Amino acid sequence: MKIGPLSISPRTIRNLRKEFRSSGLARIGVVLIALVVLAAVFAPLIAPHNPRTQNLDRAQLPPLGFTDTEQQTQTKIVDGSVQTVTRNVTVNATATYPLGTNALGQDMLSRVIYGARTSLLVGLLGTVLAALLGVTVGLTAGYYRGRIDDALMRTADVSLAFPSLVLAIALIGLFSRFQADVAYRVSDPLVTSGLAGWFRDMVGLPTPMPETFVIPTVVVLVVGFVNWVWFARIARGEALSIREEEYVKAARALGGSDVRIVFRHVLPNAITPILVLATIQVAAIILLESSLSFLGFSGTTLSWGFDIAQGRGYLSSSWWIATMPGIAIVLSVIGINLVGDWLRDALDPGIEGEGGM
Amino acid sequence: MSEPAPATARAGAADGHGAPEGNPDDVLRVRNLSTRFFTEEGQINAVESVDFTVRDGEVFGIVGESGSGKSVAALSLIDLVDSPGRITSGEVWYRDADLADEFRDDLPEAVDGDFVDTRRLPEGVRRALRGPAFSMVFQDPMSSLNPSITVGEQIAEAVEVQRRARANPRSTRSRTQEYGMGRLIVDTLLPNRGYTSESSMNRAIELLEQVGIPDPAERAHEYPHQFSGGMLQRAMIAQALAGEPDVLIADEPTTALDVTIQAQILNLLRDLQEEQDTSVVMITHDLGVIARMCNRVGVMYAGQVVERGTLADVFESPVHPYTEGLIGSIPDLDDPDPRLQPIGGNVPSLLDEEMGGRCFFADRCPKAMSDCLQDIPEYAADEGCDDHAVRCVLAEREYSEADALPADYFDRNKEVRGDE
Amino acid sequence: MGYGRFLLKRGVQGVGVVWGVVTVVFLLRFITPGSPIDTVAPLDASQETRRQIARELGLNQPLYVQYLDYIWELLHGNMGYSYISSIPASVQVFQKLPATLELAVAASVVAIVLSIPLGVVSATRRHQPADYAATSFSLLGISTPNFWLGIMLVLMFAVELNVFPTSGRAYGFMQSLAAITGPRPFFTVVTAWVASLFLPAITLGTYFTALITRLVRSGMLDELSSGYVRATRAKGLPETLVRYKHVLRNTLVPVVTVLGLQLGTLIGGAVITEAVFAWPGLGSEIIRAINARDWPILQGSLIVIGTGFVLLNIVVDALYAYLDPRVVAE
Amino acid sequence: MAEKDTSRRRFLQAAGSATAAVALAGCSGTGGESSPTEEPTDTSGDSMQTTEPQQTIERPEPSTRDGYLQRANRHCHDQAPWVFLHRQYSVYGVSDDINWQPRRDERVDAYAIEPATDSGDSAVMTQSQMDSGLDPQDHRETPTDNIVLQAYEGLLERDRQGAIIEVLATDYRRLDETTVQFTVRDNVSFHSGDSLTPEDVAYSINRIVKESVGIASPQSDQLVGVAGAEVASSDDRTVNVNLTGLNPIVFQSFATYCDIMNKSWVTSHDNAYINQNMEGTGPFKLANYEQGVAVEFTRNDNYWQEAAALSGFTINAASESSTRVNRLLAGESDIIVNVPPQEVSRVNNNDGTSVSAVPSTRVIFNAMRYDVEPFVSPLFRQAVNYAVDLESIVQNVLQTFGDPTGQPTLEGFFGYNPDLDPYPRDLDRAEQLVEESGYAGAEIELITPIGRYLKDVEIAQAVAAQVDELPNVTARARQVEFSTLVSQVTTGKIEDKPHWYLLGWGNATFDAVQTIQPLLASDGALTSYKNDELDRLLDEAQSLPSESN
Repeated sequence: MKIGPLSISPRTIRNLRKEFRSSGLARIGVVLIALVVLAAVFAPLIAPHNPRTQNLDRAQLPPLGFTDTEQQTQTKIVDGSVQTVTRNVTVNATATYPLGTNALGQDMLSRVIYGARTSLLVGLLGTVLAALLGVTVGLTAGYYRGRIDDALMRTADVSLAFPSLVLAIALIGLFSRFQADVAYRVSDPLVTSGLAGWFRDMVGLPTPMPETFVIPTVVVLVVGFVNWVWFARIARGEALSIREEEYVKAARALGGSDVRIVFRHVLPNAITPILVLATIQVAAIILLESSLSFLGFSGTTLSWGFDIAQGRGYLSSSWWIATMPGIAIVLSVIGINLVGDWLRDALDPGIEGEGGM
Repeated sequence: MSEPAPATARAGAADGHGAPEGNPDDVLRVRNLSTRFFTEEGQINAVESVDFTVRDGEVFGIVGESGSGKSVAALSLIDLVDSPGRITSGEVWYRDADLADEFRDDLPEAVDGDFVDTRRLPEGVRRALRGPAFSMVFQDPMSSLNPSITVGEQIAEAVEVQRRARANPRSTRSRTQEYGMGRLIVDTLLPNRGYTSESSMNRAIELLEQVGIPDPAERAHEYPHQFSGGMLQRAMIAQALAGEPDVLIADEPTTALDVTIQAQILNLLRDLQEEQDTSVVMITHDLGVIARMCNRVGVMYAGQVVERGTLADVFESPVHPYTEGLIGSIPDLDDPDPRLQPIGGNVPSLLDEEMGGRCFFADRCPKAMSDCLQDIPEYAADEGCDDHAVRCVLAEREYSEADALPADYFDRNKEVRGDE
Repeated sequence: MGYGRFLLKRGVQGVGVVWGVVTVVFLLRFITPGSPIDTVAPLDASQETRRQIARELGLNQPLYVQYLDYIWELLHGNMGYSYISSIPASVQVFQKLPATLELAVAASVVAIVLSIPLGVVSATRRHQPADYAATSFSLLGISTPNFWLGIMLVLMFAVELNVFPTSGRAYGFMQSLAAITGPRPFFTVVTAWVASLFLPAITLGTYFTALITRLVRSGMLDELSSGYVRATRAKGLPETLVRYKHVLRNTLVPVVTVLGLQLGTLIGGAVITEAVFAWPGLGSEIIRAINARDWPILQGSLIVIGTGFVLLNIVVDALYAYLDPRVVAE
Repeated sequence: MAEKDTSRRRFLQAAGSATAAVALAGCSGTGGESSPTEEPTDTSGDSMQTTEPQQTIERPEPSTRDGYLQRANRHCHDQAPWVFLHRQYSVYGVSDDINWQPRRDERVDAYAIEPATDSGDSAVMTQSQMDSGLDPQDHRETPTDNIVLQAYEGLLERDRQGAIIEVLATDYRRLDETTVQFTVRDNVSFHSGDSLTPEDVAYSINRIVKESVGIASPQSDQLVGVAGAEVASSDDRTVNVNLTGLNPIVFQSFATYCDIMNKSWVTSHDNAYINQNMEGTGPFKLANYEQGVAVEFTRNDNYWQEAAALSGFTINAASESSTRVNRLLAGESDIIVNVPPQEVSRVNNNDGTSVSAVPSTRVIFNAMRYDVEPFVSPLFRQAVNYAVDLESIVQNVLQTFGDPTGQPTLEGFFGYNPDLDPYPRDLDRAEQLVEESGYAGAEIELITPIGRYLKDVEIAQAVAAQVDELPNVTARARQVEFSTLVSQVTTGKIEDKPHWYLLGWGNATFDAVQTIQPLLASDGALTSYKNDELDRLLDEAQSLPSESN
């Protein structure tokens, strides 16, 4: 198989297949990831409602299979003291809102589906950014060794000394003060092209979907920036060993330029552990993003972490608001971790536990 | 007591009562031992109905190509087969009068005279035999010593465990002295070694000296990575001898070493064996080692001992075509016939489903006949001497061209069976 | 190279990293938008007042002078004064440190106490129910965001069952110690302390329990298949010794390394756990300082965390070298 | 006359800008003014009037300050520089173990708490944040107020009804236009045992108003117009306070601000110490201080009045409302602040806890900048008001913990116009007004802070969703950190402000001017609006005597 300049040997493919066949867990992982990816990509087609549309009359509906006894409280102030009349109203779940609604009457299922977009986008873009940065630094350090290596790796040490979550909230918190735009709004091609509308009309979900989607750019930049170290470490280790290989020596002896050697010989051979690390990093960054949105350092409201933070205030009355997005996070991260385990077992790149939340 | 049974047709007779007949000097009688691995690909018959005996103070060699099951057979002796492998049947009779007395009443079927069948003993007891009864030297000394513990400490452990065992011979617990995770944490945090004692360390140093390591007192405090391969193998031997075993199993002890070192190690083993009168089971693929070291020898092929007997029996009058082939593949300096006769074909698959009821060597055998397409029992090779046994119909009859299988018999059958 | 020299070398490297941390923290203020004057000065402050404040904060000096001043003051233990409370940053930060340390240590204890047995059981009973249970738990553990776990634990154990406090920190370790002699009943104090620590420690510890369980399991499986295990058994060593003294000990070597790398995750996890449980530690302090632009506190906290990270890593390296003597040789 | 007007104007302007941050941040300082001055007159049948374009109706020029301020409010209602939302409530959760009534000014005075059961005579309060240091003169927000007021006292204070009462002063009077005199109470001692002297009082006032004394206090503008203080006579225990000009509300200011500190204690310690210790005259003294965690007080048994009923009082904080509620329900806390509506029934249904609420002095609104499209059009601004279903927001989001408003000034304030009703929801009318304004198809974005005001995000999202229902307007809400929003609205330049933003404004003076002047006058510190007519009405109002002050 040929992916750009990177080739994957048939043996690798065979290992992957063999591990996949023998491991039911890998299959579960692939299914989970597929679900998340489908939800993220086709959100405007499959979300039953517009995730931003509010309906205060339908707020805090329980998910299917549950009934909620809501205490409707009428409050009046008499002489500064509150008099309340409470009556119990049974609220039934409806199939219109399978996962219930939040305090604003927004559909939780649609929000969970759209939240997959944010998580996946930040996870993927952040990982790509971290990988670009880290692999460049790591290959440079490992290939040139000596002072360049020392300098870059000490920088990595300093960077490691700041926990990624702490560094991320510091950077987002400090930079977003004056530049309120921590997010970049792009139009959703599925909606603007009319595809979503056509599809929804066809299946009988005529709700118009949001035409734009928010990419929390600052969050992407920051999570990419705080996670480069892991890639740098792996890439450096690989470069250090690969540069000693005969074919690299030969290429150098033939006068190949460093850039060319790195791209033609070192990078392709270092790609396996980098890919495995990248898989794990996507999970780590999804967790990091949800933590950031939970703490209020995020650029979008369509995020699992944000919904958990919102639902936290309603735990006692409407447990599902904080629970559903949490389950979504757990399932998608489990999916990625299972696939990561599968790749690691099949490719055996010898990394364990690199990269944190 | 058992009736005098002919060596012939012994393979199928698993009556399980009493030790097999043999020489009174025997220290170990292995009978019908089978070890299988239960893997995802299927059942692998690594050791298949193996019989042999080891006598006091002799070196018994097991020779075979890699993959013939000889290492697994060795591990089976000392009960160290790891999951997914399991010893599925067979008896390992070991001569120990004290042990026999102890179990004579409780486990009568496990005792026969001075012999006990270790397979029938409780697991704790069986494990306790490791060290004082059996011990083992492994192929690669580098990976067979724990890299993070000093060499002396590791040998001292082996000494210590026997010291404790002697203090309370039949309690396995006494050897651990509640050495659990709590003790590990203490040992890890504090720089004292909780298990070994000073005297066992001194003994370890003695042992190191005995195996010819210079400055043993200092080297005892070094780590395996600070030793050379040869030195490390000497240390391994010292460790194996720490329990003063009756039977020392040496599994390819020189394979991983430089040629120059190999001879030294073999000499060392030879000297120690003579000095201590230990029995040695020498496992190797190297016929030269066999010829140099062994009194008696067993040839393994596809999990079976296909021929066994004294060195002279096997080397000078081999019966089994495989043995002949093996010996034929050694260049003989005395007889400068340049034409060696390598054995054609490959070591067979040991997958159960792919092993038919036939002589496993038949597909490579130049003398394969239609008789070979059935289970082959062990036959006595020479009349009146049940020491030389062979699993080949040629022990009973002559090769006949008429019965010979066609050359492409097995290839055709493969195609029919649709195997890869 | 001896053990001592090895540690010395690591120590020197550590000092270099701390210097880097200080420099980054110092520069952070200059690369982020806004001036500290905005935080300190009243909204309607005159230009004169602002200049006055700039002088007091030393902001009118050239950058390198400010930098050298900052390092000089740091070396004397002075991190400046909080813009909000006027309390010395060093005092305020170190007051918050014990709570965070307590949380981190408790979580580590939870993690180590639970994970190593789990990992050992999982590895030694491979493909048995205990292994499946431990593997599933660890997969779930590394995949669950700890803030969500914390919320769910509060919902279950504090709100519904009311067996643990919902949030906050009662007494703390030092006060619990002091209660031995102090006026408050010792048992009550310690119970309250442990109860308040329980849910946060579980919340923070779960990820690490799961992570270490996985590491121990896979490490132990690797080790169990290595040659020395067979040799160790062959020489008659009982299984307990084989399993713990030899295998587990060697398994811990890579575990310790990974944990060293994961210390940052532990501290990051502490920050968010503190936010969930209103735990008055360094994490809450950092979030407050960021929102309030309280630079001395933010800088002080980051330096303390960075230095702590470096120190702990030296400890980890020392432990690593102790567990695996080959390291020193390299 | 004109000159005098200008100076009054300038004075108010300064006061307005100075209180800006405080009022925004949810920290109104003043105590409750005397109970609402007037009942709203009957407005039945007048509601149609408010929906008519007002410019066409001729109204006679008012003659009183009240009349001008009411006219100013009418102007605001008609021109709709805001989306008028609601008046916020202060909602507390209170344990049955104590007896306590909430006050309008968001202050919780432990001296007013009595144990109600025999389950001990100490109490715990959980607020949303801890203090920013214990120096009573070096802060300006409610959480710190609530902590320092337990130990420190001022010369004057207000009772629960808002009337001025003497505390550390036994007498106060005006000597001339620029001088007032306080007589300092005798036999009062600080927690250390030092006696309170007039020297302490003069020093405390100077420490606030003079940068050269002690610290540059952020409270200097709370005593704006005060130039300094000096001891008039040690024997008579009198202190003279010098004013920069006529200051009609000087005693009101002293009734709210200026805690008295011990001069010798202050001068002999550094700032860090003063911020971690307390030396006041109040009913409680500091027992233990853990910065950012908790403050513990014990009863001051040498208090100059009857000692407090509580023997101890602890204040801690949890920024999450659910955490505060959990603490109350678990019995870990006796008073919690800011109970969100969705938790009210949980608190009320729990045995031993109940909710206690008072309307606060805070108004919540969405400012629309008059200088940017489409908000430049009054018609468009009115349309937005008509599009919002205030009733539904109060019912569903706030669960009745709010009163709808239709003017900047709250009911009960001086200058409130009782004839103005909130805008009703009228989508057709709104759509038509948008068309008339010429801004059909406009896209607008409402900026809201997160978690600063009760349900702020939810309210903003509801407003945006309701406006979005107009077929010819697209609206959405975006949230930012409160500090981000504050930094934008407090630059003093209208260009820095977002076009449309949600804000809350606390006005503890109970006077319309302190809301309209800073937020809507063309030279207001936080203004988003500019209109000559409104400026004129305010000028006229400020040139006339006020019946209430």
